[in-house]
Amino acid sequence: MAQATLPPEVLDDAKARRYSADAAGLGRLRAGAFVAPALALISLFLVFPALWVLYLGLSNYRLTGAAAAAPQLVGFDNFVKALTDPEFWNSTWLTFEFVLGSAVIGQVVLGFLLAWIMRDRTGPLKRIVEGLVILAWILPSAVVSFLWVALLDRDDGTLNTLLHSQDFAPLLDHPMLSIIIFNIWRGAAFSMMLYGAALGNVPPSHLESARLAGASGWQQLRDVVFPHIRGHVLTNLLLISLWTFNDFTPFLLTAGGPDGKTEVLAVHVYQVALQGGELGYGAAVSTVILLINLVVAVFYLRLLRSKK
Amino acid sequence: MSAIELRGLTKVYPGGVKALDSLDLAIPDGEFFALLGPSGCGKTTLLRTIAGLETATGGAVVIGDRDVTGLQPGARDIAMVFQDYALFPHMNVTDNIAYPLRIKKVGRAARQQKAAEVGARLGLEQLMDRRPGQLSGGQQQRVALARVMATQAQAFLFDEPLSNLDARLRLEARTFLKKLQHELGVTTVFVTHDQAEALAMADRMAVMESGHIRQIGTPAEVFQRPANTFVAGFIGSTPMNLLDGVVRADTLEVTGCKLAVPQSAEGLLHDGEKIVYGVRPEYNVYSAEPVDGSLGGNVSIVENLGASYLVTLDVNGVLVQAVVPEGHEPAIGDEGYALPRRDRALIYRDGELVSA
Amino acid sequence: MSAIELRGLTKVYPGGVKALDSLDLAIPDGEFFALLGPSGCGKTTLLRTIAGLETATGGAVVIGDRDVTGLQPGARDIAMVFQDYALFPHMNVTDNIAYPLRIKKVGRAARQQKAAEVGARLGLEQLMDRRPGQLSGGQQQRVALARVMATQAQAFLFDEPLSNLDARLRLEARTFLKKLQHELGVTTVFVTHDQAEALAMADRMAVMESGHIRQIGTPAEVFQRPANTFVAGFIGSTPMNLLDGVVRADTLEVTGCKLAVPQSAEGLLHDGEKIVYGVRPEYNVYSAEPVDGSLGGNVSIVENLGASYLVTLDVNGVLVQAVVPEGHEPAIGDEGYALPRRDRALIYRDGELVSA
Amino acid sequence: MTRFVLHRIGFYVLIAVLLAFFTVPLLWLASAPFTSDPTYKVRLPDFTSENFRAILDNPYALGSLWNSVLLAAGTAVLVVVFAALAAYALSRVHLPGRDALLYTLLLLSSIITGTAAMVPLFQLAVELHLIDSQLGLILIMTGGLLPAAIFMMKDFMDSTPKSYEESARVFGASPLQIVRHVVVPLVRPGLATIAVWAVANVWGNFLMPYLLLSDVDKQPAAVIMYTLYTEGGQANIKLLATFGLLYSVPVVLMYLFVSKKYGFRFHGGIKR
Amino acid sequence: GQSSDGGSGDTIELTIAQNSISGGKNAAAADYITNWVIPKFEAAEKAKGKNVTVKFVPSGVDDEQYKTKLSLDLKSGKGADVFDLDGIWAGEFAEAGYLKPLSDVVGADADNWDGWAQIPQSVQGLATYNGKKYALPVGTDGRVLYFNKTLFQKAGLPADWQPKSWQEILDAGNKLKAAGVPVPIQINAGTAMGEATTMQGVLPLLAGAGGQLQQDGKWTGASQPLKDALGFYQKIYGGSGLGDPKLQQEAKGRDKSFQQFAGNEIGILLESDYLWRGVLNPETGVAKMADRDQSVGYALIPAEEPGKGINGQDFVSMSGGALRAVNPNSAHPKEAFELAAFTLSPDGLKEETKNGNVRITPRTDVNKEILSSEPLLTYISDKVVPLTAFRPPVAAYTQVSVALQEATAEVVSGKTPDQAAADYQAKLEGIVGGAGNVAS
Ligand SMILES: Nc1ncnc2c1ncn2[C@@H]1O[C@H](COP(=O)(O)OP(=O)(O)OP(=O)(O)O)[C@@H](O)[C@H]1O
Ligand SMILES: Nc1ncnc2c1ncn2[C@@H]1O[C@H](COP(=O)(O)OP(=O)(O)OP(=O)(O)O)[C@@H](O)[C@H]1O
Ligand SMILES: [Mg+2]
Ligand SMILES: [Mg+2]
Repeated sequence: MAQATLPPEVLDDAKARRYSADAAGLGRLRAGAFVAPALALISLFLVFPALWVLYLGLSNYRLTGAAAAAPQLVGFDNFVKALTDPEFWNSTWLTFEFVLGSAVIGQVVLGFLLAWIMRDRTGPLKRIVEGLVILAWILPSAVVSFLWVALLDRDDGTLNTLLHSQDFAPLLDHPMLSIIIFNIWRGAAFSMMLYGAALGNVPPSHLESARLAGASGWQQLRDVVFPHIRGHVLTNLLLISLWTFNDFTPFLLTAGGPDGKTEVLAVHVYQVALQGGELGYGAAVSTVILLINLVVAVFYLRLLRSKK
Repeated sequence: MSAIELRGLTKVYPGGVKALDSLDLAIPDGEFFALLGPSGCGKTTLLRTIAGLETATGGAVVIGDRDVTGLQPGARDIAMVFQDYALFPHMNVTDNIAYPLRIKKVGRAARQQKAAEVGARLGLEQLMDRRPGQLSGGQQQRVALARVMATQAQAFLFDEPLSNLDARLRLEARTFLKKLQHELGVTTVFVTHDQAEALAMADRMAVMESGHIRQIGTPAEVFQRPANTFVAGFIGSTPMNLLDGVVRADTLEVTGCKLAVPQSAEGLLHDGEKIVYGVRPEYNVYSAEPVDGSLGGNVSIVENLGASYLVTLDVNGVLVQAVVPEGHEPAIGDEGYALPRRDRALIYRDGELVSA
Repeated sequence: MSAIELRGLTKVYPGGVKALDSLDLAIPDGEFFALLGPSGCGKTTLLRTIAGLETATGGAVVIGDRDVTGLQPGARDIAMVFQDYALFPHMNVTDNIAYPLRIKKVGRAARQQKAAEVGARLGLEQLMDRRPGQLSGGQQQRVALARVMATQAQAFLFDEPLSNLDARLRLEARTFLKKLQHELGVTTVFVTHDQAEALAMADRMAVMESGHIRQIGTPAEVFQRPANTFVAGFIGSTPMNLLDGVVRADTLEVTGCKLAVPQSAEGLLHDGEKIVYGVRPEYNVYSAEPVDGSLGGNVSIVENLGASYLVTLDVNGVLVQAVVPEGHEPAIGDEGYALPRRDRALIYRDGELVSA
Repeated sequence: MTRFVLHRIGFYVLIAVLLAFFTVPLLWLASAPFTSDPTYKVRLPDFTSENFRAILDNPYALGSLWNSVLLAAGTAVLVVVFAALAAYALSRVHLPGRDALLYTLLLLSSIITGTAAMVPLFQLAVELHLIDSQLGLILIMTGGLLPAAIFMMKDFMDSTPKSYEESARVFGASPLQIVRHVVVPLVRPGLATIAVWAVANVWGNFLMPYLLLSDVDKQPAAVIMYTLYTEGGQANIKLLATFGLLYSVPVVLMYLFVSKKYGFRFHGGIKR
Repeated sequence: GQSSDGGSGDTIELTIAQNSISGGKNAAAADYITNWVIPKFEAAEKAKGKNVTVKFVPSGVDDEQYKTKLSLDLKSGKGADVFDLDGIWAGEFAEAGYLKPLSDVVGADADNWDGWAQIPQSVQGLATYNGKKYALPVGTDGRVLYFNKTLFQKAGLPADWQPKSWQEILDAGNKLKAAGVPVPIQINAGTAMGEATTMQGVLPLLAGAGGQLQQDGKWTGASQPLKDALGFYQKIYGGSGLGDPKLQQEAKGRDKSFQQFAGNEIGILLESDYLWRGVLNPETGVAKMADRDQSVGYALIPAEEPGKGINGQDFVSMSGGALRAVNPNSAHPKEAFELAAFTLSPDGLKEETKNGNVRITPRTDVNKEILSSEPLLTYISDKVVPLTAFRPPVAAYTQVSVALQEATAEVVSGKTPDQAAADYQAKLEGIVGGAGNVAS
């Protein structure tokens, strides 16, 4: 019931600004004060060093040696070096596989599956399943890497024991697949929780009216569930993609090997910056990761927000 | 179009709540049947069990000549309108209406055609491309109806389809829905907690209380002769006066007043027994002057009902209500007298109607 | 306890929606004032602007003798009940009721004491330790009232406090609320979209439409003499019949029938002019036999209103409604005649009431 | 009916497979610490307590767990408090460029978790005299976690009805009072979620604590865990497995506590 | 950090940092510092009238991480007054200004230290960069071929085996293989083993083929010696069944090679003395071998062919060693140097190496005394150290080392040695700044 629209000047009437109109009466000033501590910490310990990293990416800075004493700006040399380095492209490709396989497909699908089958269940089964899934998420990586080495070990691995197989070495023969499955195991909890909450927001009546129309499970998902949880899918995809892009845990499992077959970008940066001491180059690669993340984020936003 | 029959239907929820207690009900083909009852009495559960959205713990659901108790909801050939309409927010009106047909694998053109047809019938022609979010409540409700009509199901189930509308729209929708059902002739079960709605719309109605049916009948039967005090208190736009009383020979003593025995209970009462005297405010004739056999007291509240007033008298500490036509309404504090109509007053013994 | 005065109040939402359009309103001290209107007309906005939850774009709000337009809500000394009650789900009833006192830095013991007192007054003694989630709708509503009462504010603002209750509870709550306000004597502004509620409860009421007040008056005034067709169509538990007609010398021609000029419009009409003839179904006297000056047609719908029936006649393609007392209701398809009462029928010209 | 039975069977098979997937890797952690001579092989343990005695002999083991608790708790508290305040303000007041800011910060937060950021962070800490200070480390890690926390928290805040706040406001409550009395209790499950997420992040973080804390008495378990390798980099499985178990127990306990007390889930609004 | 007494002069606070920690990595070294060095040194200083307190800063992490931390500390002007570092880092630290020549930092005391006389020239070389001494050497090590006498006996090989050429190693391998030994030869390869591949693999082989990483200021590219070394890898891992190619790829492959050696599954293993004194140590090892002294044999690493090794040697080895440096930023460099020297005093070293913690110390006088009971260490000290070689202590080495590891990995996974060598050269040119710095 829109009424006549007034010229905008009226809005700036002095009275209207005397105090704020949001629910809690915060007002911009106080809202600013609420945001301030977080923003201060973020600016100081996040934005500032992040910009510094971007700057380092333009230098030949190293941890040791002459370049450590007197680093020089080298412009985009590092970027040129990265973009012409097959190892970088290898890592980029592996990272895509890793993010796509373990996060975008693996965690999202498994997380959703778990949330879906547990959605209106209560009792011990739900608690046990959810507890185990979340356990995999909260255990420290250092511990978790041992667990998976023990699981996948070529000689004594639990998997070999279970399969009664000998010399089956997933980490060597299918290294990428191994770390993808590992990361699915590790990260499904977050998606499960997010989708669990999202599914709570799908009105049961919508599902039921699809069921009454005779819709199959898949049709219900497509026609009812997915349109409702689109926003959550976006948040979830964005966060887990970012996290997976920067996930360093595979290093603990495979050390990037064998022969660089699992040297995802985060590991690549680790090896370049920490083991090789080439901080300038490492920072440049980090910058490239940032740009890729940006593209991915924009892609998700386009994909999921545009249809609204 | 088929009859619906429930045999000994029982539904116990996992927590142990017995929402339906071996309930029998037969709804003939084409009837517009209302289920009425207070919140939590099991109306929705009953509807959902008919639809197959809840599995029955015991008993059977028969639709037409098929026992559908073990069938999936999609296989029961029924359609349901939910309280919140359950329109898919991401589909436009056409797609919403056509959705059941899409699931039934009807071709695109045929679906669109059917949706347009049904939509036109419900006056939605102009809105077919809008999303539900761009519709008013009343329009949404019509889309939900259209979607149900598009299915050509054997029976319609409505769960409080009007309760989300504002008061004005509700009245319009009532009339509209009633008329539509009349034309389509589809067996319809309609859940509401608004007694006025049930009275106005239903061919027959059932009043439920905690999983049991307390009375089944036409609206007039239920309104005029509630079978028990529960129904009596529940039906009527103003609650029935239910007053404790004692039989004293040929008269009744009710809150200190002497009243005549109602016609319906004549010869059925025993001297000295305790009864409940029930009379609707509409059947309480008000006068400002003392009248024999009336309930006298001071006016404590006067409420405007539009063309009449609801006057509440304080009769020796008990509140008694009477409907007074406009122009005759008293002021608060006035003395007033309510004379129950003998042909309409009722007597309840142990909560049940005393009747020949 | 103070009067509330609004002067040229205007509210434009950031999007450009003008929800209130230089609105003037004076509510005397102690009055129970109802704001009625269709969805989206600005009722909530008005209430929230009085409360200070929205800043006025223009105009002033005066409570008692203070201009509070620029004050924070907390400084206006008013109390508000929200439509969803806004009881804090994590606090028990006592803490909810005592919350305003906690903000006012009243000591713990004193708060508890006051909460217990107010709670007892509203019959909540047994529930003081429960959380809102464990209460029925009616009980929640009382807790919200108790919380407001505990503030001892100058004025109460209620935003559709009854619309979340089920039909039965709503009737009870109506009576309860009205009585309570009477006892407390606090100026109260009450928003509703249910005209029956407004009529039943208000001392005076305003009918709003798109940011404007269309009529102010007592319920009886508004019901009997709606100032315009908008109010006429909005007020009444069954909508007023509003029929297009033409003045023909001393009579009116309405949908092919000849009707007498209503008393209120006598001498005010010009031959040949187009008017709208309004008559409430309650004031349409129904008969099965042809009557002079009546609207005749076939019965198309009969709805049970309890002690009476709402009969819809199809009069040359126009639907006309009349209320028929029980026992006299026709069957669908019967021929019937509705004779408007001359003392109650109204004439509208260009949407405005024609009246001396 | 048979379809129904098949459906059931399918469901339980699926559950069994999922349970196995999530359980099997954990077996090692359940057996190795109790085995006298543990290897990577999962064996039925002989339930020795010798490994635990050995780890308790380590002068830093218990202290480091305590340090981990301090760091994790400190960071979680700061993250939760600051993220809640910021998310609340961002959710309720439309500050210009809010969404763009959030996305930018989220992206930048990904760079800061990378290895390349260690130099800037270290030098920053040096300049601010935050080296060897647990508080400094807490602040730095808080800064890194805040954007994602605010991002998630805003979802929670957006989903709580505003009428609670307005109601409190009409009673005269100040914004901070509203946050304390009304908002925080309402989004408590969300706060708990973020807190656990923050703890899990800090708990496993090795590089930053190692670089910024020289004093071994301040170092957390993640750093001490690395000391259980030999001079040549070989894992002392006996100690590592046992310490790994001890290292995991606090987070698991915390999860159990939180999930029992607050219900560990996203989107907090208490059902009404 | 540095001492902070400013002008008061009352108490001198010193810190000493090592990558060692009580109860964990290198526990013995850490315990030595805390339990012996600190009290004794403080007492000694007190006797001289100085009030000195010493604090030990332990760590227990990967070398790379230790180095990172050290670099960051030093770059910011912080860090312990005395710290340990790997000898190989000396050059890059010096170039970065993290280390200064001892005589600059400490003054004449450094050159006048009586310990120098006891330290062999080659070990002194570890601490020397561009002709200047930057630190005190803490010790050295050496690499030999270990072999499992039990398996040798099974294969009919002698218990005092000493191959004279690479072929003899292969021959022994073949015999072991014939005798059913699962892994006849383990020579570290691939990137997963990291520096262990370079030090216990490529470099000894390269030296055996007469090659050096860096010669006359130029880096060596795809030279014949490198191709020979890679060829030797090919003979082991290229389908002959003499080695286990998969093991080279496993992230924990080196750990496993130790387990397997201790478990009598590996016949010949090229390793440093650390295998003997640490890993297989019957008391404290991670792969204890109760009968180590009886069943583990060791031999010098032969040149490809007699006389074909660097400097025309018949046998070759590689060595490294830690350094103990004085922080150029130290407020009390003199006292810091005293502390460092004190840790390397004969009494100190004897204390450190008692109770089975024997290692090769930098001092000949001490070595003579303590190694007598340790046949292997004596062997290394007497036979290996004189013919050993060291890595070039320059910043680029770390990356060159990785490139070498990658070259071996390529061979293990099936590329030809020539191809792998060519790839190495290409990478090398990228690392050291163009083809001009590389000779092939
Ligand atoms: N899923 C469920 N699990 C357990 N108990 C339930 C469930 N659904 C409903 N109940 C309980 O069953 C009883 C009947 O509920 P039902 O929803 O059928 O009532 P209703 O008559 O539709 O009420 P309303 O008018 O409030 O919609 C109530 O006591 C309710 O608490
Ligand atoms: N926050 C807002 N921003 C923009 N427009 C608003 C806002 N709140 C309300 N409006 C618009 O202002 C007008 C009046 O709204 P208001 O909520 O006051 O109506 P109402 O009479 O209370 O309706 P209802 O009966 O549906 O509650 C409507 O057109 C509505 O769309
Ligand atoms: Mg219901
Ligand atoms: Mg409103």
